[in-house]
Amino acid sequence: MSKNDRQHPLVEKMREQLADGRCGRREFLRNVTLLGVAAPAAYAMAGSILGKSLVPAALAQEGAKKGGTLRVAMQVQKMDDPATYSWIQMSNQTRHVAEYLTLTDAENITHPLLAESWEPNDDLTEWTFKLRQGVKWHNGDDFVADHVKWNVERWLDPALGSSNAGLSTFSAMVEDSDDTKKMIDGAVEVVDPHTIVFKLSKPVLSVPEDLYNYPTMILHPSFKPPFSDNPVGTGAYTLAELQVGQVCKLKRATQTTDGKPFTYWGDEPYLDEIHYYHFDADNQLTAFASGDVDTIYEFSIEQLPLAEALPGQVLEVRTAQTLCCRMQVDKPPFDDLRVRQAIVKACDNAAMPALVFQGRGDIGENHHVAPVHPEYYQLPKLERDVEGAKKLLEEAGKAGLEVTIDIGNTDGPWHQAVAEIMRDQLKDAGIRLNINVMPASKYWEIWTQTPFGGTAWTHRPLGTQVLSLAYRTGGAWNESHYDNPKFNEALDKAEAEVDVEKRRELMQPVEKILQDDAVMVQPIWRPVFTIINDTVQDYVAHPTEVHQFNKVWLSA
Amino acid sequence: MAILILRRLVQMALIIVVASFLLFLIFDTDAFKKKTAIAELGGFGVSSLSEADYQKWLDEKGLNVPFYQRYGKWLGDVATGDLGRSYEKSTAVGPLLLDRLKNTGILAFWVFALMIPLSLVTGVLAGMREGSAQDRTLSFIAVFTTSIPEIATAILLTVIFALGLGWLPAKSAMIGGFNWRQLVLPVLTLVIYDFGYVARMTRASMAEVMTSQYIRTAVLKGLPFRHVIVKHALRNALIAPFTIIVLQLNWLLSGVVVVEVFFEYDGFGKLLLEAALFGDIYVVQACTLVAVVIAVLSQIISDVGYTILNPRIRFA
Amino acid sequence: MATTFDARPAAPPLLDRLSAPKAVLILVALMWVPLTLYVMAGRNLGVLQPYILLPAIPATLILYVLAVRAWRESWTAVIGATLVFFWLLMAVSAPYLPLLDPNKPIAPFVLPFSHGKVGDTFFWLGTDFKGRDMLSRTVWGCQRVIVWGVTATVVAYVVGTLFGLIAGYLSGWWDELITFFGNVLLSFPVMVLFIVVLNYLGPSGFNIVIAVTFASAPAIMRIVRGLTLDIKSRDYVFAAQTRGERPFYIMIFELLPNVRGPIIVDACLRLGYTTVAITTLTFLGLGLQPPDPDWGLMIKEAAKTAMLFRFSYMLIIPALSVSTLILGFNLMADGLREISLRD
Amino acid sequence: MNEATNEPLSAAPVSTSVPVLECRDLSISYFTRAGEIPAVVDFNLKVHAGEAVGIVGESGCGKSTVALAIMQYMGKNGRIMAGELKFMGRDMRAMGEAELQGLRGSKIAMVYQEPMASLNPAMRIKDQLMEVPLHHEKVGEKEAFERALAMLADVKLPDPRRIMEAFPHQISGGQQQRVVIAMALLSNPALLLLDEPTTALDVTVEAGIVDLIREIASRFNTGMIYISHNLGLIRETCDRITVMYSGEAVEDGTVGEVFNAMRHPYTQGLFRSIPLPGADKNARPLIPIRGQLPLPHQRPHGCNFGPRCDHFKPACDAGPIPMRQVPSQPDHRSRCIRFEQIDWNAPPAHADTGEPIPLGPRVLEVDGLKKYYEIANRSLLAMIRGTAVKTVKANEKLDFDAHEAETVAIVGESGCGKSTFAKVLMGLETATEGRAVLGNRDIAATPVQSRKPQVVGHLQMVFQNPFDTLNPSHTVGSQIARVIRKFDVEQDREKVKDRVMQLLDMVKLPRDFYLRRPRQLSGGQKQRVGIARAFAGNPRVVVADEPVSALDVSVQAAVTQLLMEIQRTNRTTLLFISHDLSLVRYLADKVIVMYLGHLVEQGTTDEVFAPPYHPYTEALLSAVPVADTSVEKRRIVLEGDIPSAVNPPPGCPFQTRCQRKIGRICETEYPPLRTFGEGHRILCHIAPEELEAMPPVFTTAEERAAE
Repeated sequence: MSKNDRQHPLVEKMREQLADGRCGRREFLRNVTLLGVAAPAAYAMAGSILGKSLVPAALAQEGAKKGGTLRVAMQVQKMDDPATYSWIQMSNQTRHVAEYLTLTDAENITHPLLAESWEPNDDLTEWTFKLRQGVKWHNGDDFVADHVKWNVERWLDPALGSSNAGLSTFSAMVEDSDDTKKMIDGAVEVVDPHTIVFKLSKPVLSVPEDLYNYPTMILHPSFKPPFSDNPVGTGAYTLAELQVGQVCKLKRATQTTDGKPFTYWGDEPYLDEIHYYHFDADNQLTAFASGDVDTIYEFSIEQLPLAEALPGQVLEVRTAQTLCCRMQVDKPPFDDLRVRQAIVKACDNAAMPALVFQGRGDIGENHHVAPVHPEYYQLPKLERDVEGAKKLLEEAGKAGLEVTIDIGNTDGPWHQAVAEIMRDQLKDAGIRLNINVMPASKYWEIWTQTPFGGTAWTHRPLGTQVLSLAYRTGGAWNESHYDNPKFNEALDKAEAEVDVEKRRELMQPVEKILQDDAVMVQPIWRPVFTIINDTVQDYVAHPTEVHQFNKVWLSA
Repeated sequence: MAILILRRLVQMALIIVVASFLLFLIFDTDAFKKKTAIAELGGFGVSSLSEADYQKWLDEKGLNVPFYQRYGKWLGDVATGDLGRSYEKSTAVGPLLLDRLKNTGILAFWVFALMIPLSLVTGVLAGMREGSAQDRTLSFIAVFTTSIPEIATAILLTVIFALGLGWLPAKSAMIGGFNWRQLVLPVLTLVIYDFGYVARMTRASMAEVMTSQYIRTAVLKGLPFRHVIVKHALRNALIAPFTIIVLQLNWLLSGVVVVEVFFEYDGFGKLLLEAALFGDIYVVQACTLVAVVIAVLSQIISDVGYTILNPRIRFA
Repeated sequence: MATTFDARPAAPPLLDRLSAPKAVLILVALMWVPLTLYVMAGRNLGVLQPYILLPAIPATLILYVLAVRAWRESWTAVIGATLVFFWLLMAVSAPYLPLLDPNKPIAPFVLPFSHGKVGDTFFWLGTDFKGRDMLSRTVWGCQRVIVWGVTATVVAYVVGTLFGLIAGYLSGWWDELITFFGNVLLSFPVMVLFIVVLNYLGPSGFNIVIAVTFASAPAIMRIVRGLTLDIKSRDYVFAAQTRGERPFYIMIFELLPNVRGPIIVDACLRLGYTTVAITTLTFLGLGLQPPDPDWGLMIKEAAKTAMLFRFSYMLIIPALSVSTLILGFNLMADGLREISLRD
Repeated sequence: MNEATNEPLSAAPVSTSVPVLECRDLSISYFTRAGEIPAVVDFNLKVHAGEAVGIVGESGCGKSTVALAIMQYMGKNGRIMAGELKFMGRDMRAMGEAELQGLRGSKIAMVYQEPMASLNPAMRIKDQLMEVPLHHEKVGEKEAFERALAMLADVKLPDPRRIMEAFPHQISGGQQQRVVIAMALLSNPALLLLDEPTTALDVTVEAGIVDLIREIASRFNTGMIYISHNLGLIRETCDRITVMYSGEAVEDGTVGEVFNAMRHPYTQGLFRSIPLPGADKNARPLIPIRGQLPLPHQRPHGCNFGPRCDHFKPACDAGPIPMRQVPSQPDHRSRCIRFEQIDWNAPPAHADTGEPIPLGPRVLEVDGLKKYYEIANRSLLAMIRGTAVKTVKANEKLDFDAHEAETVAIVGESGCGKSTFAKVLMGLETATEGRAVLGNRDIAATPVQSRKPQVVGHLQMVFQNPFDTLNPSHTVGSQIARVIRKFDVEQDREKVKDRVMQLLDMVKLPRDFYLRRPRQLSGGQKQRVGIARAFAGNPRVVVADEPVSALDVSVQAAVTQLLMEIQRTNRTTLLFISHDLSLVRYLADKVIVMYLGHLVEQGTTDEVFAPPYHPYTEALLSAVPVADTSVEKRRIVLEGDIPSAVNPPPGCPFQTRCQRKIGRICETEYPPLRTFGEGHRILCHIAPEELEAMPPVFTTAEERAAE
């Protein structure tokens, strides 16, 4: 694996930081792997520096047994085009059939997968990926660099509408020409069948992360949607049955589509089959309780007491998943900064976790960078300032303000609970908050339009990833219509910095600008929960709730 | 008789045409189509749902064709047995619906198998001696059970038998294949709710017959009470419940929705609700079609049955 | 021999005067209008909001006394009325009862009849998964069910009766047309109709009214049509016809008052059905929307958190509440029928 | 009640044998929410084998309760409180359910008022008949069948085999009643109870049933109890009679004794309030009994009839009145303490005999009026044959006229088209052909909506059913006021109210009825309001459709009298639709007889009631039960039932039942309308001479003496 003859210059620097204690173990691991050091090597590196063995849990498998079927309760959705997937659940159904170039694990460390290794140039604008050799498609073809190129070109085709195009990596591969975005010629260069180079128009740090974004599965060029009709991937499993809304069954791939023996390129997984059974979010835990399944996609915080009372092991993961009660900065009354600031000041984020998440989760700081992010810079704690809020309102001439927030409970009823607590808190500052609750599907119709709405944001491994998606001018999902050149500039700088220490420093202005502009009330970083029964072994819950079952096994 | 059935069938066809036309009209509104598009393209996909994308989606689904043409085509397809494709589940509606109907059919079979004898016996026993303690007790039980909404019955049964005593599974997803134990609670819920209604109707019918003059004639002929009940009263008293029981088929299509959703039983009702919430036009259309056909068929059965059971009409 | 017949002490004349149709109508209006306004207009009432329900409390109590008095011959009706009026009283007096805020999270998962882990609040019925007081939510929860249920039923009746009268009295093409459309609607299973209508219009109280009207009016139309066909051949209708009255006059003044009796019994039953429907729809996510407390909503929310015997109170309390209300309506209908049969 | 006050029954003459049934001091009560309601008090009755006892009385007098008590079938709230009930000397009250079961239907059988309702609609006739021998005599199926078949022949049912296989609704009302009678006779009972067995039937059908009952009595030696409100029927069927009033027997005796020398004021009142065939309205007006029957829990102290009695004296309400034997008539008893004092032959005190009033100009002229209906036949066969639409001829060519202040009676049985004619006249239907001229306007083809308010006001109607005639939801006053305003008699609020009050006075109702609702009124009172409403618009023609047929006899008289009085004063033309020929003879000036939509005879009352008759008129007259022992009538019993108007016979409409059918001509050709005298017309093939040679149906004692 560690065949790369040249180490990125930053790796050495990171080693120094780790040795000095300026950088934590996790950050070290994350950053050196980002820089192309293979994970085992990185662990070994860290172990040698810190003087103890740091073997990740995922690797410590003793007495693992082969065989069995893992039954999972999850919404079973259709599998049309992985590039346009909009639900993690869809990608989970596909994840063991088709694979990514990289793999980000539960600790936010990105490992090689179909890419054996990678290497950026010094200014992070050119990334060279060495692809794994000997990887076979389920139809018997060999996996080559041209396939990757085909995929990237496809993602960048505006006609496809893939959300991948909005990722930093890929948005740095397009140019505007005649009002349409077009891929820059030569942005993807196939050097040889197993080497591919991405040439970016600006420095991007998160290329390996972006390549594990859930719609970036590498498909065979023969692909035609729906995927479920012709499920050709490189994974250890193949799709045996799909009934949307009922069941999705994956079976170990042993044969190619034309009947020849198929061998998975990696270690042989333990499970014979993976079955996803359709259960609504509300019913997954009860399905688990009745013993119908071995594990579930997730359960909500309301169900925690129920889960704790059940036999089995509750798995909790800190994440960067959050609720963003964002205000559209170009719509009255939120076009007035003082109004936004008043609302933010009147809210008490610190009180939230106890009220809505039974004391779990991290307090949000209204800048959309989570403590689990490597580049998180700790700003001074937010203080609630009711008087200040009142004053601001008076200045703005908006005393007795009445605003309405749209809540879709897209991530569970706790959204509504948050809104209700906000209502109580805002009342103290003389602001009247009306809560307009609507079904999730309705909310997704209006989430980019509502002036004031509570939107759920999923976990992304790096803080900058969301910021550039949601707050940069013209960002694909800029729901707040936030438009601040200073912020864009600061963010660019941070994104160009590989050094985590330096980047953290660079994040300070980014966070500060966003926080001061009071674009959102972001009350909490929620944990995610799932549960496994006693037979499930080596199950690692992932912050983005993606399923990585290649190492999971079942005891009798 | 033949003309009656023929008239009914013509009426059914007309109703189906009108009903499906109305549904098409509703589903053809822009708001609805957009909603479906969004639901289908998924939550986060909305951001990229530009007008052009929407048009493309319409194109892809063939929804930009004027709706009367689509309606005509749909009618033609239905006539040839093609019910269209589900947007949400990307499969043909026909087999999907058939599978779910089979599941609901199993449920319905057991509901009827339990409910009919139970309610008829209760109703007859209560109506036989109107006003007696026996009548009052049975009547109260019947009112009581019909008064508890299915959702409440489902809850109580689940709490007692699944959560409390642990005898039965709480959910009926049947993911490990058919399991009769999972069928018990949904069937019980429906039976408990419906039995009271039919029993009350039977009781009313029985009570009315018992006060009729021909029963007096029979008693005053010196016939034993048993004989009066069995030979004179039942025949007349069961005509009305028969039609009511057949019409319960129609009711059941409504009743199963909440039960199937609560117990996660994959049947017709759950399919319908999911499809409606998703905006899965062809599934809703097909479900409605089936529902209307079942409703009208049960109407025909009940009419024909009534005619056969009631000599006053049969030999009119 | 028959002296016991009048042996009962004479009722106070006040109650007699209140039993007059006009007085009862006024009392019903006093109870109903504020409650409806309170639930439908809510905050828009402004300063009136805290006071508007005050006159409804005595009106409800008096109506209860009158109902018990009028129906004392039927135990069934009295029990039914007691249940219904209990919830009516809860609905009108909820703002004035010493209850905790039904929407305020205090301490989650507190079992009934116990104190929370923090503070010394005693929870009679415990708290739900968000830590909101179950007692308070149960009491407040009846407001919307009752108001929307009754409104929907009344609207359905107005529409159904109108069409029934027209179809039954005018016959001919009117009848054919109305009956056909009635049949079209009737051949949709109720829940299918609800789902389609509410899904199209979106979930809200007003749309429930529309959905219930679509679902119930055809059945009501049939009943009224049948009654009309029967009454139409009565001599007093002939008498009106032979003096050249217009069809509209005959429908409103000759027929309508006489179809009233059977309709009231049916209306009580249908109130029960509508309550079931609203609760069920809310449970399915098509009915009333959060955050305000509602029984169906409480069931819906608790259904995924209370699947443990220990927590089942969260499900059982709203389930029993709605059952008692519906039982009340059904018993009232039974009792009224019993009374009408005796006369 | 005090037993000692009763006369010992040993005084009874007749046989020394054990009576089939004996009721002694029987008291029956019902228990309701309002407490105990005594339905029958202190009732005595004896029936011997082969004897027919009639129980007569108005509705609510307890006669049906007695019947059901004898059957020991009182429902769960009825109970025999005291007294003895002996069947063949055995105490029935002491019998268990099983023993009763053995008696019912075998030793005691019953025939009911409504044959249709009394037969199980879902069972074939044979099954219902065969049950009786199968259960009581444990015979085999075959024998049971044979016996049922034989019995059907015995009750003169045509084609018994077909009837055996039929369901009840497939045979006519008269046939149904014969089946019920057959069922009762199957086990050769010792006692037969007949509870108003002919009330639901048409008069000509009734006559047949009455004949049958008489035959049974003589043939089977059965003891019979015949319950009826009709004195005429009792006279024709019974040997003895018990008159009941308000839960008590007030008089009993042989038919001759009671009919000729009644000794109770109520019995006398009853007789005076029914029209007798010989009487007309001007010579012998009906005398109603004043007041109303008291409700069971509102009975007066002492004599129940006291408040309504013309001979009431203070002693009458002192205490319970015993049954006492009439001197020298050992079998005749009366519950009146003053019967010795009363002069039973004195003419009625307030019998105002009126002058015949002169007729005015012609008001209504009906000329060739036809009304055809089209009915759709929805059977597949009819559709294939193209006979899907059938024409029903409800009225075929009616011709007559009516003058001011004249009473024209339209007579006929069910299905004769008299109600259709009324509807056409009122404008609820339009005529298919012909004219109906009111004043100088032809209204036959004008529906009521298109008529001018005055025309509508000039033509009003009194309806048959008192329970239907008023809208139960409105007050009496508002219903009358509506008419006044509608016909623009008055518009001013006060004046309208005054007019309503006047009308209430006119129909002899208290003014405080203004605010009453119909359910607080008795049947007779409702009919009075109906009359007031009809006369509110000062009509020129009033159509009265059987206005008194649903009322009790005593009330009938009052309402009839009232109607005529108002007609006289207002000089209104009255079209009186009725099936009751005695009533018609009593009040009509002109009579029109209809059969199956055809006008078969018309003429003045005297002309129609005397020969020459149309054969149908003759049969109708003969079918009238006569309560006058001095009158003798020729018995003519028609065969079969009235054909359906949908399927009328060819030729003469009456040919299927005609007792004087002359041959094939009747079946093929429509008969000519023959005219006798000035306006007496008869639709018949029979030669005029033969018709004129018919003997009269009724002959009084004097006439017989004169011969």
